[in-house]
Amino acid sequence: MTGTMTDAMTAAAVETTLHPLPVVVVLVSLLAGLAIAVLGEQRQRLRTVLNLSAAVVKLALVLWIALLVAGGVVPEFRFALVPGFDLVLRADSLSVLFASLSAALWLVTTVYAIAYLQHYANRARFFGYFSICVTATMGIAMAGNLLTFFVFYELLTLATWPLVVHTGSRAALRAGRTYLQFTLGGSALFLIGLIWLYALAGPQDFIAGGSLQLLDLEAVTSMQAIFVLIAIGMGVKAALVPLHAWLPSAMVAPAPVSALLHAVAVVKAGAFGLVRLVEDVYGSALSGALGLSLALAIAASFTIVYGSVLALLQTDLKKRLAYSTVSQVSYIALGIAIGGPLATVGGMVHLVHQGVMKITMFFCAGIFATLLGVTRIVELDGLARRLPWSAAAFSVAALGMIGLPPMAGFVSKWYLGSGAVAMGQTWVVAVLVASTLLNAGYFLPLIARMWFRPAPERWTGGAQPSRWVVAGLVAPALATAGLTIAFGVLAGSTYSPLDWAIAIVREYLP
Amino acid sequence: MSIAVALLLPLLGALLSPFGGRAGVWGRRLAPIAPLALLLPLATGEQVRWSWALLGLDLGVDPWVAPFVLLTALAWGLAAWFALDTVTGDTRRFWLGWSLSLWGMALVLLAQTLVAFYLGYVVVSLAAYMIIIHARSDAAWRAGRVYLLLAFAGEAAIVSGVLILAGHYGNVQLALLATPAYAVGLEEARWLLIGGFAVKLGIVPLHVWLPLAHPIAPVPASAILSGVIVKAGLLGWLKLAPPQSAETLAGAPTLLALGLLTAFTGVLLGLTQSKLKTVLAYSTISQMGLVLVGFAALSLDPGDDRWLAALGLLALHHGLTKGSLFLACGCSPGSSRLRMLLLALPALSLAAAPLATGFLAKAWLKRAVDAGIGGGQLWPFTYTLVSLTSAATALLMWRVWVLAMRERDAGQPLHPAWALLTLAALSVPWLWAASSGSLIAPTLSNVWVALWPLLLAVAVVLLGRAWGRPGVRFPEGDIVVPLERSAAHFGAPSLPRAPSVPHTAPARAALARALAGSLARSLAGAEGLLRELTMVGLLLLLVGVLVWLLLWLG
Amino acid sequence: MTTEALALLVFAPLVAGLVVIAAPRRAAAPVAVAALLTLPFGLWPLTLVVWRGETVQVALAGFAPPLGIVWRVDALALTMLWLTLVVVLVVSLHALTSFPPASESGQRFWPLWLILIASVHALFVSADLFNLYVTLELVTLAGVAMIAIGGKPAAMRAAMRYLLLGLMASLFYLLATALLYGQTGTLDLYQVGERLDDGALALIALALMVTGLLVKAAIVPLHVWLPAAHGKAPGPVSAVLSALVVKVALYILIRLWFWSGGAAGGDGAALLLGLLGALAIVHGSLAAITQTRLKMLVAYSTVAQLGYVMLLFPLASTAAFRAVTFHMVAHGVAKAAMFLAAANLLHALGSDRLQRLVGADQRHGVNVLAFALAGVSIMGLPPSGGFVAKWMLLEAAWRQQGWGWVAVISLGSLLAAVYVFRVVALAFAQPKGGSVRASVGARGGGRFDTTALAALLLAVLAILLGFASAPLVALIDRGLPPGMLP
Amino acid sequence: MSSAFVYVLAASAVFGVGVYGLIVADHLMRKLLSLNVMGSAVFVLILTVGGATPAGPDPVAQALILTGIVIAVAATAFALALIVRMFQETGLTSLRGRDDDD
Repeated sequence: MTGTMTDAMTAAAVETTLHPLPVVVVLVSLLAGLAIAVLGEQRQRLRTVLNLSAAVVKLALVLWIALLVAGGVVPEFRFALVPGFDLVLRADSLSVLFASLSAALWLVTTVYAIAYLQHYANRARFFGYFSICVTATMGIAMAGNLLTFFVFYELLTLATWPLVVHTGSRAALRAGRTYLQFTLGGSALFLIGLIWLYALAGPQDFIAGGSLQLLDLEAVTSMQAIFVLIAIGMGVKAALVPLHAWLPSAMVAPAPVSALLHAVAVVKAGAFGLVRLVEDVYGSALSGALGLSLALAIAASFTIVYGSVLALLQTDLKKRLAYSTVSQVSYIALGIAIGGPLATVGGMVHLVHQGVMKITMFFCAGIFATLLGVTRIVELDGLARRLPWSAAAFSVAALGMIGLPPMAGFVSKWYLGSGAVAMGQTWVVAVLVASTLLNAGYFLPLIARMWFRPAPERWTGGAQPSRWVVAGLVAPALATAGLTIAFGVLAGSTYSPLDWAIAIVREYLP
Repeated sequence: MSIAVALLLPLLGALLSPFGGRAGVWGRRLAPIAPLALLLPLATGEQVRWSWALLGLDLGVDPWVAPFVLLTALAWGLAAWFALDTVTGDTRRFWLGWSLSLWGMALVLLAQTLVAFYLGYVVVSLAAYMIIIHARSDAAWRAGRVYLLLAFAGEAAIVSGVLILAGHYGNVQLALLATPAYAVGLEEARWLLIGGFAVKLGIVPLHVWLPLAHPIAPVPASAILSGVIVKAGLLGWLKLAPPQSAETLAGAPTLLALGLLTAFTGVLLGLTQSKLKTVLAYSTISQMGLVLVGFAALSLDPGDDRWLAALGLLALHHGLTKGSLFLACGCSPGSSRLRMLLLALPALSLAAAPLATGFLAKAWLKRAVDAGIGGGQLWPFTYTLVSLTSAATALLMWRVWVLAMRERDAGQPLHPAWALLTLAALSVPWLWAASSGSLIAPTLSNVWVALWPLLLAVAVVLLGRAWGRPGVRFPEGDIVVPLERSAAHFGAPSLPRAPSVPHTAPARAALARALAGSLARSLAGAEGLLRELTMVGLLLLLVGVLVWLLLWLG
Repeated sequence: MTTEALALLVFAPLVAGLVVIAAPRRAAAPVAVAALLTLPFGLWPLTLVVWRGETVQVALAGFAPPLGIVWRVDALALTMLWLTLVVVLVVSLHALTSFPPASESGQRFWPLWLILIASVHALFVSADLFNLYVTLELVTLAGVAMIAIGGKPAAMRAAMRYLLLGLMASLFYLLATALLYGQTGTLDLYQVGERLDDGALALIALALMVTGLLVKAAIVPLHVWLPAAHGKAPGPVSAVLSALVVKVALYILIRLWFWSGGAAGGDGAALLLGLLGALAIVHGSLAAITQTRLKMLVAYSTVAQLGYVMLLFPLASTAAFRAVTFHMVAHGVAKAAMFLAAANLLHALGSDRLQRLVGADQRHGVNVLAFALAGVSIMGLPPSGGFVAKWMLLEAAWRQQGWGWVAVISLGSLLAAVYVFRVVALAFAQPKGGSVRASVGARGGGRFDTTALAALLLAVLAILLGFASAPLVALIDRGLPPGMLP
Repeated sequence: MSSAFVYVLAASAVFGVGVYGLIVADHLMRKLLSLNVMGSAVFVLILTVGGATPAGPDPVAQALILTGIVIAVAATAFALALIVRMFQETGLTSLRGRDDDD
């Protein structure tokens, strides 16, 4: 430990201000979750009100923060968690990107979940952990250093597990076990990496451009090893192959959970962590110099292709969607790993885009299963005749996943691909194209089945819920599908996710 | 404003069509009007820059695109009228696909930035699927499947090219791509794009989807598919891989050879067909070969704007003429003399008979090739070969005539749209040439040059009558059939198949399933292994040991 | 003031315990509660003094050592006293319901309970080897009696085994004390260290003393008495045995090693102690994983968790000391919560066989939640006290390049996750024939009474320790062992 | 060979006997007696190491032994009570066998 690295605490370009907002925004859903858990199963109406108002309040708070950040203020709150190591909650522009995604999607998912779980047992528990899950996500978004990130990252692991095993079935418990094996194993390595990093360089806050500097060649292997350890911790949640196997089995969870897992919470937290690791801890320059970016890019590329191939082989709708997530989330890591302004924008903006697209698909998968009993792909035939709006939402999201304009996914792919070319890594284009083809291969048949194949005589299962329940299920899907289009069509306008991502990258790569 | 209207009308039509009741009716009624709205931006010359939209859409009609706009407005509008009266079945989805295709085509026409073009191209490619599978028959499913596979193969190349362009220049102004400064280091992008768009044009050997898809669609849909939508590929070449960006394109002679190959192959394969619409589809392939010849000629001499205009003229002529011929298929062309005339004139025009619009287009093409020969970049006999394509086309048109004469259902009305489109095919290219200053006055020499191939064709026909036609029969889609069979062995992606799959013998199907199954199983096995705790433990251990080693060594 | 405070801590529960034996049943509850409620008033003045960085020292009845008895409270002792206070108060809340003072069982429980508290207090304030022996013996006897209190055969056997081994260990300790006294002529913890040479006799004494204490602290492989003793005892007793009583022996061991010159035993011995700790972590965790009974599982978890404390000996830095002391507190709170929750589940389900837990979450959600929250701390996952302890310990180990220790610590948390989640997963599981959908009239959450409240309180406290570690660490820092490396 | 050494040797021997008995004996009474034997050995040792100071007998050692005996008696009494109680409950006087029940 020769102190080979020092933190490059240069004066930040933006003004950091002590502010309670980052804590408040984290606490809102925590308190809501605790209140819901304490209220018990019977207080359904109060629970609904609490759920929804907390979600709305949180969204409003995040927007407030976004306005502050857009005005050049970085609200921050810190206190000593472990002696010498601070818990830092700080809302920089990258935080806002992720936080606004979580807050917005939490709102729609809450609406959906209330409708979806109408007849499930243990709803108080479900919504309690659901809220804590979002608390953790918000904490991850606001985390101002790796330790804080780790704390909320683990909280997320813990809060998600009850959601995964919610039904208590044998399959659910098995999935929960797999989930824990991976996440806890990964977090053990993460923790070791963290300790090592702090031992080597002292406590480090996230700084645009990275807080670490390489002063000594002796530290190269250490720094590489630390990166690998932490990246494995992140990669488990981000479902980087071969650390992804928990994700498809976690599909047994109720649909809102899958939606949340895949779009906002767990998987996205891992990807967001990779972004922080590369951009804010190591900095893309140092990551590149240490050869870490290339390694990450290769891992992400492999994941993209592998996930897509496996998705193609699935016959179960949710499984196919799960493997698609494996593939799609790695776009984020890929963008970060390529580096350069364009690809970084692509990676960051995909954080949002993948979220709205994938949540739409899971909403729809849940609707198909609940209303018609459809869970397998062959059962999708003619489904659009019964559920045209859901089928339309699903189709829009699927086309976006393929990366076709004018959907959101195209914008991501555009920036990733052109960014890679601009950085002289044209091979990435081949990966993207392969992924596009595979995505088309496993999504287009679904669309074709839904819209053009004849419907069966009668549907196998399904309930006849009230009109309000159906509206509660379909409206969120339509809303996010609308976002999928809007984020693509209006990508060039101010305050679009793309615009925000570009603003972030300006901070990172002036 | 005019551009907004031109884009919003088809979009509105597309959005309304899927609904039942009054909304759907209104959506359909928009269909014949919407294409005409494209004439507005042509007339006003408006340019817009919507930077808020997507990654920045710049839209407007470039002067050289004008014939394409004209073609789209006329052919699509009249075909829509025809379709309103004839298309039955699942009309909601048909009209959705129809209007969406038009919207995409409009974007392709108006696009002045990379993203705008790509958006339009993707939309038109996907929406066309909806009108191809309209019949929902086994053949339609198969055609749709093959179409999608090839469309996405092309898409792969195109998106690669587009991303490479974007990597160098961002969402570039397309006009800038046609200036030499932008060509540096983009050879691979150029070839990817040329290859990708060649799928849409049906250049051999990427043509296989075309004889399946164009004939299976309803008559008016075939008309726009063959008449207009294939031109999106040409626009792709000219807008995204413009020859003007380089002195000369290194591979231009090869392209020209490929064009000629396509022209002759299309005819030869078409002659073996026994369905009228299929023959016409092969004719399209053949004609697109000529387009490629024109493109290659332009590549040899990119500085000369006349060759660009010639391509526009060729497209305008072919689009209107082929549209008219396809509409004829829905009007029993053999049932009256008037109808025979309405069929014969465009057919002759397509074979570049003197004084027809095809003569004008072919004359320009020959001039362009001649220029290449004069520059020493082409063998002199290419000129003769280009002339010979007229003979080949004439033969194919004879086949069309023979098949058309079998259709004598007098109960089928003569739709006015057909008549109008035929008139347009015969006159509009002349008018356009006159207004744009690219008239070629008929002289003795150029008439002779146009005439001898026709006479040759007549001679061949007479000889064929005497000796009998060779009884060769190629299946529709020719080489796609063996390809499909071999694909089945590898468990091709499960695009929606028709309920019964007649192509593969049971044993082969079983083998294919077994192969696909074993792949799936082994991957699933790997997945299971990865999920096991022991495996996770081993992985973690491995990492741990590695870290330890690093520590020890570091 | 401090003299009275110290006296209050020891004598209030002692006297109350005697009064409960003698007085009418009705008086039991008020007397016990009153005695317990005075304890904070005893602890507070001491805290004020120690917080200033001073040490409280009182010679009983004015006699000076070695003949007189001296009580001394430094930061380490105060930390343990605070742990005792918190655990004892909350567990007493549980006991007020589970052992109503006026009932037959309460009449047996409360005197022993109060005497046990007094003994523990006395032990932590003692500053000489012999006094430690006496108080340790008292703690053991009270503990054994409380294990046997339920009268079930298994509990009796466990108590018997504990008693025999405990007495043997005490005699080892006493023998060592005699040897040390013979060599140094003093019994004072601090003076012994100064006067000790590293002769053979001293080392023998040290070895005897350490071995005896290892038995009392149930360090693998000398742990055999613990699982049954803790597993079969009544809930509140298990809680306090795991949270405090085993810590008592470790407390003495740490004192001996770092204040009384035990470290002279050399690096090899320290390494051995550390290895035993590592063995305890691994073996205890694996054993916990294979248990079929909830309380036995929790008991084996204690065996594992005690192993972390042993890592202090090879690491021997102030960072490690800080971490280990914090760990003792965090584990004490969390394990008490776990045992209370387990006891509540056992009470509610009629058995603590793990299979009986299936679906328990629907009826006994609060207890399952308490167990899970405590589990978070036991696993060392953030945010919890256990995490802060693990973090500091890992950091300390890393700084000394103790990669092996790092590996063991990490492995320990992973194994802990296996047994904790095994329990929670069973509780979340769907009972056979049950339905995912809500049955009519099904109530979530379950009974919420003081027993559940006590478990939950401690569990929440275990979590909150993760956020409020700073004051505790500041307190620990005021009493670092003399001459220890940073 | 000083007399102190003899005492130490004797104490050690007696202590060893006690330990042996504790470990080997089956009957709980024997185990308890073994513990008492061990205790006696320790007292002898304390007497040895603190017995003879120049200023006469060491009061501290006396105090220690006295207290030790008190504790030993109390512990023995308690253990006896427990053994009796255990015999009443289970009919057993040894710890052999598994201790599992519901």
